[in-house]
Amino acid sequence: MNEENLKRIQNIVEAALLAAGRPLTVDQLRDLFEDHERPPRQVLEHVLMLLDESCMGRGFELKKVASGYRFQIRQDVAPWVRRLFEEKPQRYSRATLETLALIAYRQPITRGEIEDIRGVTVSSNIIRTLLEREWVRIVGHKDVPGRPAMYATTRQFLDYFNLSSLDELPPLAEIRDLEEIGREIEQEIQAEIQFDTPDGAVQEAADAEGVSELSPDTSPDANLSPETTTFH
Amino acid sequence: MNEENLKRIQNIVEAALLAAGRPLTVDQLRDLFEDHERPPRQVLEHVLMLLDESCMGRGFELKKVASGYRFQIRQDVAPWVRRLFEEKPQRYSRATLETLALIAYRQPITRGEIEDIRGVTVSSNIIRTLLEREWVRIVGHKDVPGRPAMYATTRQFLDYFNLSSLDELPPLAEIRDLEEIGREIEQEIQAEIQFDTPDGAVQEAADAEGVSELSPDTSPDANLSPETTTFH
Amino acid sequence: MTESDSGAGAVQEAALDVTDTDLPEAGTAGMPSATAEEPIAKVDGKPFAELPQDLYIPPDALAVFLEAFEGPLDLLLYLIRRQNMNILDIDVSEITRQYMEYISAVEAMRFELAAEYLVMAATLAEIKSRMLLPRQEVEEEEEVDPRADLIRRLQQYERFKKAAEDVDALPRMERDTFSGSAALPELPRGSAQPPVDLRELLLALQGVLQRADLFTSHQVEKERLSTRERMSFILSALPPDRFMPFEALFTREEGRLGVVVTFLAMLELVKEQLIEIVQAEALGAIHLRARLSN
Repeated sequence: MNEENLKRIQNIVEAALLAAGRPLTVDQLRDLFEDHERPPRQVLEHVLMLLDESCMGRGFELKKVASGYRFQIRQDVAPWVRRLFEEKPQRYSRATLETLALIAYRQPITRGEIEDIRGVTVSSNIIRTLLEREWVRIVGHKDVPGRPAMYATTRQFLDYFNLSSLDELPPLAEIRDLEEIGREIEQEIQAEIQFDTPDGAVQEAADAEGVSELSPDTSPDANLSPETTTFH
Repeated sequence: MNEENLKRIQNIVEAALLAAGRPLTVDQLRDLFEDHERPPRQVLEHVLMLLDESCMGRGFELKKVASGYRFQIRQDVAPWVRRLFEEKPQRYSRATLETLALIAYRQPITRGEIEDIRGVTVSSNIIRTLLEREWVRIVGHKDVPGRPAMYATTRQFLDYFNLSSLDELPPLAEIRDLEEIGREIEQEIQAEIQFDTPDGAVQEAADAEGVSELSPDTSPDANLSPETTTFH
Repeated sequence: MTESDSGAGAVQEAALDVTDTDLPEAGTAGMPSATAEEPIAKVDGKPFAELPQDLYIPPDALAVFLEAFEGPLDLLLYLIRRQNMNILDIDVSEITRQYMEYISAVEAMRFELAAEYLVMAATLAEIKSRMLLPRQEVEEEEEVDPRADLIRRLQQYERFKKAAEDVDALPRMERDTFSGSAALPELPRGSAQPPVDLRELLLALQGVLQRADLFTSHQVEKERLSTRERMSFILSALPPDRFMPFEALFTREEGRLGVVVTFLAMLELVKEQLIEIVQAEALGAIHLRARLSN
């Protein structure tokens, strides 16, 4: 094993540990190489030692934990790094929520099946976010080409939403009704308001004025919720 | 700022970038420090340069993208690292890429304008995919009948494609019109005639003209080559 | 097929492939008579068989062919490139002839043709006829090359076609590079996670339902979620590549309702071909196995 080769293996291992975001075992690291180029265990262990040395005096270190090796922020800089996470968490995107809802209602489900229903692709990030949050897990791989993972919700998911079982979620049919009921209520309220005004024409004029007043103010892409558009 | 202090700041910045897992701006990095210890911008920029150097020959690099700085895996080790992930990198259809390119180079642009250039209708799925990936967003509505949405690219788009600004997009091919071609041919013929004359002065003039003729050839969109380095 | 980067090239290859072997059959028996007649009329009296080979598209390839092009401009560019023509100096009548051949072939095969292709056909025909007009007639106006607008559009489209390839070639996250991260030493996490309200989740679901008509299936409406939950549980409980005794999945504590739910879940899993149930001999023990890995 020459110097150059060793350096290459070291770079690949380093990159993999940084990209994985989870601990990797020596075997998992060896699996990154094709058969003909796969370094022996001792070489890989030697490379890990070199990597450990290369982190001397830097902000991170190589750590061996139960499930393998990982890079970890050094304790002495942690107080500063911690401030990164003090800010308010961002909200999940609509795509993430839709994906989560579909996993809850249609589990066990593959990513492809989610994409079929949603009509758009589901990015790996979304799945990763949900897996990291431990709201979904992989329960197996479907016996079709590509052997895609099948996702299901977890105990933690139920706990977070205060459910003792999935049955406590409203059935799909009710969700549709929810929407219909919402529309009906809105129509009723609208009817009532128009009923209240003595002169229908005046009310219409006022409505029209209200709309034209609103439009320059409101951002063009702001999807106005029914509450804001209808009455104010 | 002494050596030791600088090293400490460097380690904090390095650790923060690795912990964040997303790009951080110089300001966000400065915010990690308490008021009394906060390094000035120049110091922080210097530290980033040192960090960049410290990654020389390793498996990862410091990269400046639109939303700030991030550590990322070097391209030459990506083929091995990719094996960590079950899913293959997503491929995008030509229709999607052409739509994305038009939005990137011609923003703000409406769907109708995209269709005019591509000569075909743009499916809603394509737009939805791009919106959902947060590569494009609606920046307003054009003041023409129908008030069509105008699309533009986002910071996430630049981040994803390793760009720090739109200037770094590969230059667009030039467009030449028939008249221009006609003029060029004429000038070439003229130059040839002048070449035939024995008088050197005339030849020089023709050369000078030749140089200025060349400049319109280089595309005006080509501000920066795509290979621009991280720091300049 | 639209996923293909070099769709046009691929089709050309495919077309050549089939042409080499199947041409005689496809040309005579394989194609409806309408196709055989139409091109003849277009090619200044030349018989159909003398069409340039790479122009001939076997019937099977036509559907693929249509998908491979991003519209009439893309098709035109392909034709122009194949003739080694310069966009700025197109031979309109030649390109029009080839374009029409493609269009009529597609039409003869009764494949649905996007309207844009027909509009382009009309445009080409118009340009061709204007180019045939004597020059004097347009002298009044500024003398404009009738091809000018088409050339402008072709150039415009070509530059963005190229730009799309350039964008695709840019080093991209999750393909050419990955962002690097390291773990934190025991830091209290959790508070950094976005809060989600159940209502939000349901509203999101409603959004999907509006788009995908899940309600068309009655079975979905009646289905109890506990069954799906139990399906996930069974899948994760089954050891990989090994059989598990049927009874092991039932627990006494759950009572009758639990047994029913588990049983329904098993049936659903069998129906969706996710597990198989095996009984080696009559009245023997029943075993379950996942039809999946890991």
